[in-house]
Amino acid sequence: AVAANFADAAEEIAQGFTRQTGHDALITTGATGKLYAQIAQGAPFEVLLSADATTPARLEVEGLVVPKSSFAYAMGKLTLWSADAGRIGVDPKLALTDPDLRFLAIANPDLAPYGAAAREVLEGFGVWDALQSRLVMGQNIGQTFGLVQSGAAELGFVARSGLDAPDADFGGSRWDVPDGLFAPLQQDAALLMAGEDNPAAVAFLQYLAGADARATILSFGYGVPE
Amino acid sequence: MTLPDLSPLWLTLQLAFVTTLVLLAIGTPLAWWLSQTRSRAKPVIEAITALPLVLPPTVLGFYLLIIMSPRSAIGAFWVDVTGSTLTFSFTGLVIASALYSLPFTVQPLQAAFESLGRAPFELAATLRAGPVDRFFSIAAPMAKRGFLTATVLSFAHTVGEFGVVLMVGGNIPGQTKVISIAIYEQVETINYADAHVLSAIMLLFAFAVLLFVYAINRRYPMRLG
Amino acid sequence: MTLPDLSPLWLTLQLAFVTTLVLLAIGTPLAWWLSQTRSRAKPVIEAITALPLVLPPTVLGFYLLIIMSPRSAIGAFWVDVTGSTLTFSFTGLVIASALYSLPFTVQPLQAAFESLGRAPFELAATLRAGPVDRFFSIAAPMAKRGFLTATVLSFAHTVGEFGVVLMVGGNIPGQTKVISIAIYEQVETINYADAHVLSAIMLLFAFAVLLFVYAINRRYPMRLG
Amino acid sequence: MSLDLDVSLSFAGFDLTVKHRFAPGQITAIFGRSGSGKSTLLRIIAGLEPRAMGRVAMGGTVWQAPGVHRPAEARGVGMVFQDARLFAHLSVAGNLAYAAKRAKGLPGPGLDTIIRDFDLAPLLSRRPLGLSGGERQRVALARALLSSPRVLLLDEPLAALDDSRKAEILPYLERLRDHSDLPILYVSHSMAEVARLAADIVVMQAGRVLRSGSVEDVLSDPSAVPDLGVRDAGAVLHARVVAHHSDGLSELAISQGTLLLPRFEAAIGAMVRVRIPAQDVILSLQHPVGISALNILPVVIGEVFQGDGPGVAIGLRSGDDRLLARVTRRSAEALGLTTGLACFAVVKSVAVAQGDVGLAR
Amino acid sequence: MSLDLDVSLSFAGFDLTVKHRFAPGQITAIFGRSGSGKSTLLRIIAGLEPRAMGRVAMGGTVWQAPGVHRPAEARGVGMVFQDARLFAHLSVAGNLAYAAKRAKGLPGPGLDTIIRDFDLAPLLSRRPLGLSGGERQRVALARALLSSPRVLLLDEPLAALDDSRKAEILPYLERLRDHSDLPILYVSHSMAEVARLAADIVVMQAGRVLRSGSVEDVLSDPSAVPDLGVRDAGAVLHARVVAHHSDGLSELAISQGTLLLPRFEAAIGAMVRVRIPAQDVILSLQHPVGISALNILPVVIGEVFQGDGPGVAIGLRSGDDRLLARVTRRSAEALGLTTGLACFAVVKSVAVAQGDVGLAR
Ligand SMILES: Nc1ncnc2c1ncn2[C@@H]1O[C@H](COP(=O)(O)OP(=O)(O)OP(=O)(O)O)[C@@H](O)[C@H]1O
Ligand SMILES: Nc1ncnc2c1ncn2[C@@H]1O[C@H](COP(=O)(O)OP(=O)(O)OP(=O)(O)O)[C@@H](O)[C@H]1O
Ligand SMILES: [Mg+2]
Ligand SMILES: [Mg+2]
Repeated sequence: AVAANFADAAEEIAQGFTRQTGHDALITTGATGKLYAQIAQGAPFEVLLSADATTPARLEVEGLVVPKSSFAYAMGKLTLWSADAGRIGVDPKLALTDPDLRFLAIANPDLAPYGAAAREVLEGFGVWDALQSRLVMGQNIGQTFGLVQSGAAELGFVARSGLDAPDADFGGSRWDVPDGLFAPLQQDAALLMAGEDNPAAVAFLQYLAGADARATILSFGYGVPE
Repeated sequence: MTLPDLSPLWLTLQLAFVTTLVLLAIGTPLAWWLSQTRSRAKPVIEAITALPLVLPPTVLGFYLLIIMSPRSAIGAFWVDVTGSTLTFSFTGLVIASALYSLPFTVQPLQAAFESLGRAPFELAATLRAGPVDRFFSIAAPMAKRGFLTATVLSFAHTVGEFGVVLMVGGNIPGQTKVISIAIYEQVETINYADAHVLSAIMLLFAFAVLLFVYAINRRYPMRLG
Repeated sequence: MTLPDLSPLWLTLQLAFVTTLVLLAIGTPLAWWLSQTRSRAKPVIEAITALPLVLPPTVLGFYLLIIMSPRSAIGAFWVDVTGSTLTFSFTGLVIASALYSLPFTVQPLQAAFESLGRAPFELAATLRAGPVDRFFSIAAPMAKRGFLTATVLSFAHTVGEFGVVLMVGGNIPGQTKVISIAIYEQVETINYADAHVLSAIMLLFAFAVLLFVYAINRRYPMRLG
Repeated sequence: MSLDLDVSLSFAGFDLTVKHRFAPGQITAIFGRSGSGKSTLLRIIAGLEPRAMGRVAMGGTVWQAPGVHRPAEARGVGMVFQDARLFAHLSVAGNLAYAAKRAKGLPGPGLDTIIRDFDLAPLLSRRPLGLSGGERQRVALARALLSSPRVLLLDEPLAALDDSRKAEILPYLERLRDHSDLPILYVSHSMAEVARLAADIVVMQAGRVLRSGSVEDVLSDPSAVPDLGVRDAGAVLHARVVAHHSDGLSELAISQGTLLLPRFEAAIGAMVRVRIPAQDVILSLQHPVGISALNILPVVIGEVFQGDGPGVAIGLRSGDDRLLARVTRRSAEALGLTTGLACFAVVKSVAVAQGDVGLAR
Repeated sequence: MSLDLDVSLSFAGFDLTVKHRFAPGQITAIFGRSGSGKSTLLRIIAGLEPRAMGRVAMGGTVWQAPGVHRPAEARGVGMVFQDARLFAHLSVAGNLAYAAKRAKGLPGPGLDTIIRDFDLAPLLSRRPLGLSGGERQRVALARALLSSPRVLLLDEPLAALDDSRKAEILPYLERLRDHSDLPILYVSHSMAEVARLAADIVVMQAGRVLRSGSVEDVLSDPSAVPDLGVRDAGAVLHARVVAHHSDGLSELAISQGTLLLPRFEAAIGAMVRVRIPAQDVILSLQHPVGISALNILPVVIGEVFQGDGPGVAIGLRSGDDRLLARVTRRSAEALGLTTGLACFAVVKSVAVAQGDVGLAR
């Protein structure tokens, strides 16, 4: 079970994993909250690649994750993006305070870590309150991307992985938010109880932490933990 | 336990109400035309009116977003005329919901109109009722049951639906955040208690409305003779 | 550009087909009963059959997930009897979809049955047709248009709907990953090209099926006399 | 098997209460003004009025009683509704097959026979929507007969038919009556049809039975004339067929004398019923000569019934037979027509229509 | 304004071609066998058969011509459909108001008048579903009259009514005919209604006009007897009301002699039309005496028409009037009835029913 934002990267990692170990990995994606509900109701998932660190922790408390199996596998990166070429200049703050700005898209901070991060950045700039009436929210970072890509929202905070994935070319203008402006978007992986006795599941987690997978993760626009 | 924020409920009711009205206003003439026409295009149009259903709501919403965004011709035109965008507005929500629920209005109405046969219309015509008059004095009242079905399905579907609305509306609290999105969020953020409360309110409310509608329909039933 | 994986399409068709069959099997007697009964409970039941619509699909799916999970009585019973879980299985999907689309079957059918009036049934009774016989020989063929509407709405809605299915089915490739989820996923993961292709295939296919259905209906129309 | 009825039913503003026994193997005419409850009566018998109270029994079988309500489909009534309902979703052939299929194994006429007798072959593939009024009625009647009924309930089944179509269908009903022991209830506004077909008559008014009895008795009762409507009065004679003449006349023996009537189909020796409309009987004190009327019967005047209008109904005896004549009051006074007077009844052959002669049982 | 028709229409297995002018202010009876195209003809005139070809013109206004098709609602036809269609979703009052509302400002009878004349007050709040067959017809006819029509198309409007109801409604139609210049087309199987009401008659067969002309001409033409059906033949006389006698008889002057008939409503001096059914006329070589028949007219035999059956149709002249008699061939031969013979026609007063006398224009 893979958080939606990581789906493409996970796909490629799974292929690498299969090439290397001969095991097949079946990937299911979904919003982390949904995956939580399903796992809590006994979904037959063996490995969880969450979009946050709290969900695996919570599952561990509830006894659904093999204790001590979770670890950070990727660090999300945030980018302020516009589909218009000239909109974001050297100073991103200008774009954010532009009076012509109608809508700024972020992911819902309550639902998605990327949203919370975007909020942090805006608060850091001191524009959070001023922008309230212009905020539109996607339920997840993928939808947020759609809001910006369609041009319905002129600006939006999206996952860098969406823009930088191999063979992606969305153009426009962008400002890659430096890591220090928001709490790290740590994405944790965990071995679920259903996968406890499956060597392939354990192997997948090992592969995920390995160098090949890390390279793939980097190529998709994520960071990797030190 | 405190009551969750209820403003999405009112917004939902407004949206469902306006959407249903818009749907009846658009769907009724369309259904009427379909029921009467001998045009060869009829099956094509019938098929098209059912199409919005087959796309997943968020995907339909995504395409509508593209069509209605200020960067498209339609969206730009709208901005020129009204000064505000179609996306992320109540108007945009209504358009999107109406498009998505259109089949629920058109299909039952068309079926109801077709079941009337020609006899009452011939009769009305001999009594000097022109086409518009015939529609309002004969077709509409005789197809009452079809209107009931169309209204209930369209209204309920608009209340529950959120994929399209989410995409086109942008989930702006007080403006485009409807109750279905609110409940969805509670579930996603694992606030199950609030989700239960909102769901219960919604179900009870909907049940009360529907019960009222059906009880009235039972009091004043209509049969064909 | 390569064609995206089409297995979700087949799964979707299977699901929609089975769900529609199940719905017709359940919805028809229910609609028939509602159309004939003079019971006081009628408006209550009518209101209840429309209720699944008002909950957002994911939320409905969430509750169904809870009800059907092996940790609930029903889900546990199912595991005992069949050895596999109801959740995250095709059977579970069918149950969930059917529940969600039930109003689209029941409402148009009930309206169609009610529009027939009593006369043909009285006539059939004097010709020795008992209640079951009357249903199959009179009600069903005369309500053909209602069946068409019910089938199209239920089928199309099942094809497009993904909220319930996503929740209950868990999006397992080849097992519960239907095309609506697949497209949804492509959009959410910013694979727009694939989403466009899948959407286009889906729309064309649905259009072809619907066109066929409506053209047949036009060839062999049925009017009440 | 006879059909026994003791029922009541109320609608707002209309109450029906009927107690009657309908005899088997006979046609009972139901006669009465519009809105008098004829159709409602048939619907009660068919089991289509769930709110009807009382008792309905067919032979030994109770169809309805307090606590008992045999559903319509288990009664086996062959009903022709007044509006000649057809199944709109079936062709004519489909409508007929609907009845035939559900009466399979039960006695009754075959599909082919009915189609031939009712001349339905050209209509078989047609949809009911395009049928003319009379065509609908023929199909509805044919279908009712195909359902192998235990009782026939016919609500003005021939009202939309012209005389020649009627003349084709009436013999069929006569044969049915004579070769089965079905009670047949026949609602009609046409006294000619009633007199030709029916043995008994029930006259209804405002939901009650105003008069009932054998057609002979009721129709030849001078005091019944106002109830039946002046035009419709007329006695019914039983006669034996003596000869069919080459000039197109048939000769009949009645209890005293003979009748010459336009030729009809019946074997020599067969008993037939002949209705002599009261208004077509002329009374003459002397035996008239040189007159075109062929039938001149010696009669004795029985009851003289003076109604409201200008007419007088006069009961006549001719041997064992009873006749009814209607003459003006002026004539009755001028000729001194009183009970006991012997005179002659003059009846034109052609005034007795083909439709007025029917096979007696 | 007259209604001119030159139309054709084909269904599978049925072709209709009719060319006729319907006179204003007159009732034209449409007569013909079931399936002969009567209802179809009315539907074409009403504008309800879009596939009909040809020309329909009402006075100067073209309703239909190649390239022209005035829709039904702009024609203003008052139609009573054969199945007496009512709007099921409206009460009886609603049905009447539907017509009245859309004819507001146009000339015509008021709602109250119609409700009174058709005795509809007790039905006003009722739904059509529970109405009896005759009640439906009354409502349908009343509604058609309320629509202020330019032409009335009545398809067996009184078929489900009993004689007394008919007697209430027929005078209404007569008044309408006499006080307006509507063409009225009246489909009926009842020759008594036809003769009473209609000035002209169109006899249809298999979609064609078999015969048409004035009722007097067609009905007194011996050769028309087979077309009309034997029972229905009978001439129509024009007569002047001379006196109403206290014994319930009305006296009429005809061109040669007088007629005594059951009393009817008409002013002294008024012209009336009297139908004398052919089968009710007896011919006598001598003036009969001591006979109950009051009307004995000296006549001269005109045409003698020998049909297929046992009857002979005989045209008679009595002064300027023509009569029609039907006698058996045997009588005709026995009495030597041939053209030119002078003899006496015997007509019973009571044989001429109330329904057979109507006001002439
Ligand atoms: N369902 C009903 N509700 C109320 N009144 C009814 C209902 N059915 C019949 N009636 C009334 O009962 C009376 C008898 O109706 P019924 O149809 O039996 O008359 P009928 O003798 O058949 O008349 P007709 O010769 O006109 O067909 C009528 O006045 C009619 O209006
Ligand atoms: N829509 C149609 N399609 C095919 N045939 C039709 C249609 N309408 C009428 N007909 C046929 O045309 C013929 C004339 O029908 P019409 O209804 O005019 O007869 P009618 O003279 O009114 O008979 P009736 O006295 O029985 O009412 C009938 O044989 C009928 O079956
Ligand atoms: Mg009746
Ligand atoms: Mg007709």
